[in-house]
Amino acid sequence: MIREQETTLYLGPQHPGITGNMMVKLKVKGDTVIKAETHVGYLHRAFEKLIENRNWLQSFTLLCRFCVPEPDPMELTYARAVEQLEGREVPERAKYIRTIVSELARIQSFLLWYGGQSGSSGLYTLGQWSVGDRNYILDLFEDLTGARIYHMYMWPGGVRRDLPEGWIDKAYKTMDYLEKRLTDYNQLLFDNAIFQKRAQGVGIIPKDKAIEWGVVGAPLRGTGIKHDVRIDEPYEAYDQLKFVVPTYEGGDVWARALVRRDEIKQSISIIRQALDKLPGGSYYNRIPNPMKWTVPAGEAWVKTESVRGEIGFYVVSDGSNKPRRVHLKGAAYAHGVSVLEKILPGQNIADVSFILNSLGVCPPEIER
Amino acid sequence: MNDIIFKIGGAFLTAILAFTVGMFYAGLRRKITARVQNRVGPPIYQNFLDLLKLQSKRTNVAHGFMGHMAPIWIIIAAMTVLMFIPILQNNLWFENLTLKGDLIFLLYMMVFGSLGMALGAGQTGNPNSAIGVSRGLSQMVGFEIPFVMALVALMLQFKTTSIADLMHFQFTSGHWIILENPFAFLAALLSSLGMFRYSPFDIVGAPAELASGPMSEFGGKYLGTMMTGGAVFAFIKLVLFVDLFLGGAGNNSVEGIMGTGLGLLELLLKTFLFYMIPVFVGLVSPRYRTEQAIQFFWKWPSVFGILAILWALYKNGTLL
Amino acid sequence: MSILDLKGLLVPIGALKQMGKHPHTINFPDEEKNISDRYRGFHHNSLEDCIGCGNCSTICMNEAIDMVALAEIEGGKGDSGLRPRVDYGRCCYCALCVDVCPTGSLNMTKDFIQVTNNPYEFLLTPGKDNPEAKEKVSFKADLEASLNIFDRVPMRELDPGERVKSFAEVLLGYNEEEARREANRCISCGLCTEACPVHMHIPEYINAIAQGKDDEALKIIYDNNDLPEVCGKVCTRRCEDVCAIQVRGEAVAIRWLKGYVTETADNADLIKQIVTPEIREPNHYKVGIVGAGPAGLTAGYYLSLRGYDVTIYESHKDPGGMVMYGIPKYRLPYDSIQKQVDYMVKMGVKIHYNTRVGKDISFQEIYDNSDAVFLGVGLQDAWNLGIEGDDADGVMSAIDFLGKINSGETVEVGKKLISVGGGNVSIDASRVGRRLGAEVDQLYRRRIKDMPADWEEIEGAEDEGVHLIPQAIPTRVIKDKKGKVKGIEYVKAEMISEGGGRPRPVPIEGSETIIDCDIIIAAIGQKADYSLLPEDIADKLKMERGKILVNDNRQTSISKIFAGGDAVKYGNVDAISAIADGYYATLGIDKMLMKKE
Amino acid sequence: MSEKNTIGIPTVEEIKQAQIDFSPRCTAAGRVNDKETQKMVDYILNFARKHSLFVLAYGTGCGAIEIPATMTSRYDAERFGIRGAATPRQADILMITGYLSTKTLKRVIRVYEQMQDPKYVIAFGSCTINGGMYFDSYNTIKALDRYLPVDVYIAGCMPRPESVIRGFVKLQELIQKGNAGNGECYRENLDWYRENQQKVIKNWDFPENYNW
Amino acid sequence: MSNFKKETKILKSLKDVFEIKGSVKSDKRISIKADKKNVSSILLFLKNQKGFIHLNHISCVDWIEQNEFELVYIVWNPKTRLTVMVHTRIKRDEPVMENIDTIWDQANTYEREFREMFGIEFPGLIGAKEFILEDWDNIPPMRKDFNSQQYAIDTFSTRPGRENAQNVREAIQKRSGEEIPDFAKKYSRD
Repeated sequence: MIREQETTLYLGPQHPGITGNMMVKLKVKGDTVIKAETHVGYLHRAFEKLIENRNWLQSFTLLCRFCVPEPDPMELTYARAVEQLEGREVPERAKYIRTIVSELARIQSFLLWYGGQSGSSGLYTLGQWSVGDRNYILDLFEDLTGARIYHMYMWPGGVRRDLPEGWIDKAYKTMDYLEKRLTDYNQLLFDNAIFQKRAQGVGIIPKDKAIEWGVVGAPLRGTGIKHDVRIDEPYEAYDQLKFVVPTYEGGDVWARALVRRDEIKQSISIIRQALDKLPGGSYYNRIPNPMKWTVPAGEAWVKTESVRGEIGFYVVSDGSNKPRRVHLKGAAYAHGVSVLEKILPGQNIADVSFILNSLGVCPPEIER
Repeated sequence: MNDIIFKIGGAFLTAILAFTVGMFYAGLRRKITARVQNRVGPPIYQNFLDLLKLQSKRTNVAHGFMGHMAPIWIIIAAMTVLMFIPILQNNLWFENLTLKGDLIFLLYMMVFGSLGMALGAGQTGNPNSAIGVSRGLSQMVGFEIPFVMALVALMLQFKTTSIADLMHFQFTSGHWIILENPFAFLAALLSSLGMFRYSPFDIVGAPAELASGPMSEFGGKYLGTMMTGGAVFAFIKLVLFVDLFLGGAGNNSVEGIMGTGLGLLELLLKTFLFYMIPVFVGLVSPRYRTEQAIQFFWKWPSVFGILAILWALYKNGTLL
Repeated sequence: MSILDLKGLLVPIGALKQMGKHPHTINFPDEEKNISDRYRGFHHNSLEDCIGCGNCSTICMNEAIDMVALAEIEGGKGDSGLRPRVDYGRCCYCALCVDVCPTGSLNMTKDFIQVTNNPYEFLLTPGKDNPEAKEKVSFKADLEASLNIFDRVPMRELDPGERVKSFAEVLLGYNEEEARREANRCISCGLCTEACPVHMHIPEYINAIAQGKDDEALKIIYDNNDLPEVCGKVCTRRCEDVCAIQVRGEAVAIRWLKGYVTETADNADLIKQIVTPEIREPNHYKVGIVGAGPAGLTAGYYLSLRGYDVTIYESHKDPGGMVMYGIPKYRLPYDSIQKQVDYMVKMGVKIHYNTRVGKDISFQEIYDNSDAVFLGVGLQDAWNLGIEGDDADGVMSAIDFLGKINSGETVEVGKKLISVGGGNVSIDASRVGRRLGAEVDQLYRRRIKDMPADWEEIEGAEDEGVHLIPQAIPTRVIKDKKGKVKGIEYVKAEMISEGGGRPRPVPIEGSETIIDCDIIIAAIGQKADYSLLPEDIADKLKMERGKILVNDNRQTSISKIFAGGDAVKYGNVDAISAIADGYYATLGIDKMLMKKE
Repeated sequence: MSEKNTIGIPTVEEIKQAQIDFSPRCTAAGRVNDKETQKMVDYILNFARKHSLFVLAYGTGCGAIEIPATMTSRYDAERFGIRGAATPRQADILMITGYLSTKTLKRVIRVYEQMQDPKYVIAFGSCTINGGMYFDSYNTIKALDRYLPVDVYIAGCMPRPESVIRGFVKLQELIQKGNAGNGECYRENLDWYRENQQKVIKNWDFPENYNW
Repeated sequence: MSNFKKETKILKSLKDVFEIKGSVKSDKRISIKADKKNVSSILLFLKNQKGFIHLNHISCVDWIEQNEFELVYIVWNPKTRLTVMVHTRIKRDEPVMENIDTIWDQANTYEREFREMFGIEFPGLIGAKEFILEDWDNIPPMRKDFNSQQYAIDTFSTRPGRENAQNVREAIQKRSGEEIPDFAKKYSRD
């Protein structure tokens, strides 16, 4: 373009276009990125170190803070890992409630993503709508779990409290409302010629390299590869519910956006099915006194499909009342560093924030 | 002597009017935006408070001489341009400086403000500002071409380079230029989207990309002054479009202060309606990339511009 | 995109129709949204219900909860007097504290707004600083979802039909897995230690059991209780009455856990090996102890650990006193006491059996030869019924009855046995009667729920077929011509509460009933026998209602004489109090004699 | 405090003194102009200041997740004249949304010093008050007022949008009274703050002067 | 185990080629223990021959009691959906591990993290030395012998005002006059 000399541009940590608190150091020639480097650590709280001082139950309150926009998959994965180590059974009702909660979490996170994806391209109206409507999901969470963001609800053995009275009706109503609103969103975003123009052909992840690069979740399905932990290794009640995993070819921001658009619909359908089929019975298989609760020695590697893709917890127990090691593999761990550094060169700087949002880079997941 | 008093008084009044209307429109825009976004939004006078607050900042950091100069440059440019825009037709107060060739003069002067900003931003050393300036200049190259084409079409069609003459023509003939040369209007309208720098053409200050671009390092008084300049410029653009295409304002036969009032009312109505076009477009559009924006301007607006010139030539008989 | 994607340009414009809609903005703070009924906001603590166990403070991984003393809270048994204070500069609103609260006093409320420019204002004592929040309690300490295990691990016991056939132990004891599970229920607050007369280190040994370290647990137990197996079987466990879990559930089975631990070492050598007590150099002080009951044995054991030369004089042929003779063997087998006494003897306690002080050896002699004397004589004589005909043949005190049974003598119980009283001893007598093949009726003045006996004992008695007749006041023993018991007459009573005190049984006129029976066992209290004391000493010894007065060190009015056990007016009448007396008398003697030097 | 159980426990006065020693500067500084004639002007300026608050778009911690909710349609903070600012030069409010890792603290100090007076700091959530749930983490600071002057603290983890808005309202009250905005105070006590900051930030590579 | 046919097959083929110990843990999970020098060839074998093209995770556990670090490589086969976990132990005293970022690029991120958090060296590893921490001058923080709480107390200041807190156990103990012997104290509630 006009100035063809190389400059270094720091995208973040204080920058409206960055997701969370991280930094992408860009070498820029004109408007084109020639080299990108991710710098993280601004949100490093040393969770995995702190867990050394906390017992199995206390860790659970800490772990949901790994990634702020979606604490529930973290809780769920940790709970499942501990259950696997202990061989603890989860009541059927708890499985359904967990499924509902994780899908609600998926929807709320996607609504936030709508805001991020459109906001990073300057379409603030959609963000105002979707993030505003996200509050209705958070209201559901509040009724169910007692908190808006950090629910701390799915703990080893089941869930913490049963569904409150009238919650199921409220959930149905919210789903109906959201479905109506989704058409509005899609008209504004996906039918928008300018958005199509912006999103198509940007930030392409090659299909043949995607798995090897460690791409997971919507970005992987955006390349046309159908992998989803909910199908590969079904957990909770997913094997009893009908749903489709959407895939789109292309591997660009547009394909990823379409995948997410379809997934939100699938989530609504899963929630409806789960609410229909919700079994009765107990919701919580009581754990022993938390201060003296020991978990048999062993290791567990448990995966869950979070909003941004597959996350896993590697949990090691040495038989004491504290975990030996709880190591999170977040979806953003590969996305935010190696994948980002590979696909950013050659892109326009206008698209950096756009791509960051479409990959769902969540820095606290990288540095923890 | 009276003439001079009217001129000077008129200049003051124009300045105040431009500032007030510009700021109110910005507030109105925020309110409308809020309503489209399903929310209440700030009070309509919010921008005045913002400005007052910015001006009352206790510290103001500037980066070098141009850092000081840029806002002043902008406000000077705005005022200068304002003085050459006839606000109301046939009105002693709001006629302002009219001279032959002011259309061409305006074309130059309107770039002048951006230039000051560019120089000021360049001195801050912030890479975001630098990139923002380069984007701004690129975009300007984009929208100026169809805009100039539209103006040239008008000049050719009506054989004049004076805004006052164009207004006079519309007044006397009763035909607005929007109908006389619709292609010129379309070209100018589309390039006006770029001039207002709302979505999809807010690429200069794009927050998610460049923080706020050239403005990154300006705060306090400097930012406040720039806001004032921006508000005045917005008014200028609106009035210019109304003057050129929508028949101007003040075309009434009522005498005295009432006439002026009615004229102003007409002006407000027309400018507001015209203003809603970029606002609404901005509300529903994501941002273009720089090269996409330029492509856009060089595509349809430019086609309309060429058509406008051809139309003008056809109209005044040169073509055939 | 084609050259002009009209749809793509026009469809988004449809978004503008939202302008006509009413905004869904909540006009906070003018208009407030409903906060859900389960919201986790600031805490509220019901100060009256809270017992200050501090479990909330322990579970809090953020160290946000402090226990502080409040001016308005007076502690007591089962209440530490401390109340939680939350630092909202630490709290993460996880509500684990709510879920572990054993009493359910700590809840979270719908209040969540605190905004200030002073960072020191974020310390809040729930309940004290926000009494009005009681109305807004939202996240409740749900009984169902609580993290406390309110149900006790059930104790396996003999089938009632089997029980009455022999004197075999009824309670089978926990096995290892059950003990770990039960020990895991403990929240280690330590409220129980205060209720325990000897202040055993209960949370510590339960924690040791929970961690699978039974040896350590035993060592901790022996720190101030030398008869843990006795306690593990027959303690009145006042600790369990104040257990934090007991507020809303069943108390941790502290006694049974203790019983479990002591069984890990099943002979005296093993105990010695595990406990490996530290014995101090002999200090050549001599202490004489009268009575080898729990108090005497305890004092003997701890004094000898401290290097004293201890001699115990016991009138019976076996050690243990009332524990040995007053408690039936299905509750406390003979080996249990013998094993522990063997261990004590190994640790250097000298016991002279069959030596009645005042007869075989004079008290004055012991008094003169020793640097300190400990009196652990207990209550040997029973009160008799005090009604017409209570001198009949076949009317017996429970002490005599049990003592005879335990020492192997036979007692002819006939077909029908009537036991009078509501305490453990009375129940014991009833149950022993059942084991001897008699039908048993038990008369008690008040209601069953007023019975001072342990509920398990009452249940056990009922299971075994003891017929409880509550609200029955014996009025007359009917004798036959030979002076032998033929029956007993009683009146029914109704409970009348006066002035808010404990309801008093008042006889109902004309409700006299007569039951035929062959033997009547009275268990309505005991008294001491001080005939062993020489007169000058007996005069100097301050007494009250037949019991010796002592200070905190169990020192009597004669500085050289210490006393403990049932005969002392200090604390309750039970084995653990006696052990406590022995233990604290040891400390007192130690303090007195060491000071002299 | 009753007499019982007080052995070895500090008294209320001792605790108060410790608190004063801990963060003695810039807590609710009064910046009211004492000239009578200035009062009206102050009133108007403060009115403008309190109704026009530009919030720096910097999500330093997890509290940032409730900022979108606060700023968007359901709670709409723009009603109070609160809007985002992309760069520190334009911003009035620095929101410390939760924990600050030492690495971020360095950037936050830089950002704060770039802001123009009067500038306000709002501290979100438990973490900024006393370390919150990361009280034993080696990488997060515990008490924000040791490093930056704070105007308003909001309790919560995370503070709900209602709390956040209440925080803004509180800040507005303080501004109207002239009790907010500690930029000058920070500069006057720069040495004290620098000392604390340098204790945490090992490799100190800031420019010498305060406002560059 | 007849249920785990696929799993056993993979395990057998691995055992044929390498000297490893291993077992089928559960459905779709194969756990193997290998010597440190074999790890990269095992991973390469799994990736190129057996279709385990997705590197799920690399984890590191500090077994300070055995003076060892355990590195766990978790790889996944998208076709058969099997997971292989490759464990290896390295000495804590000389923490050097082979660099595998030539096999998977994203391993680079893990290795940079472990270099920083555990102090494990990966010869030939590129990338800035500082990844997450900044100006760290203590022992690598994720090592078990680093005491985070102590460091936090030393470095950061805790807000005063809570010093009048009491321990329930101690308060009761003081009131009742109980003396807890030292050997019992470790079982007391903290």
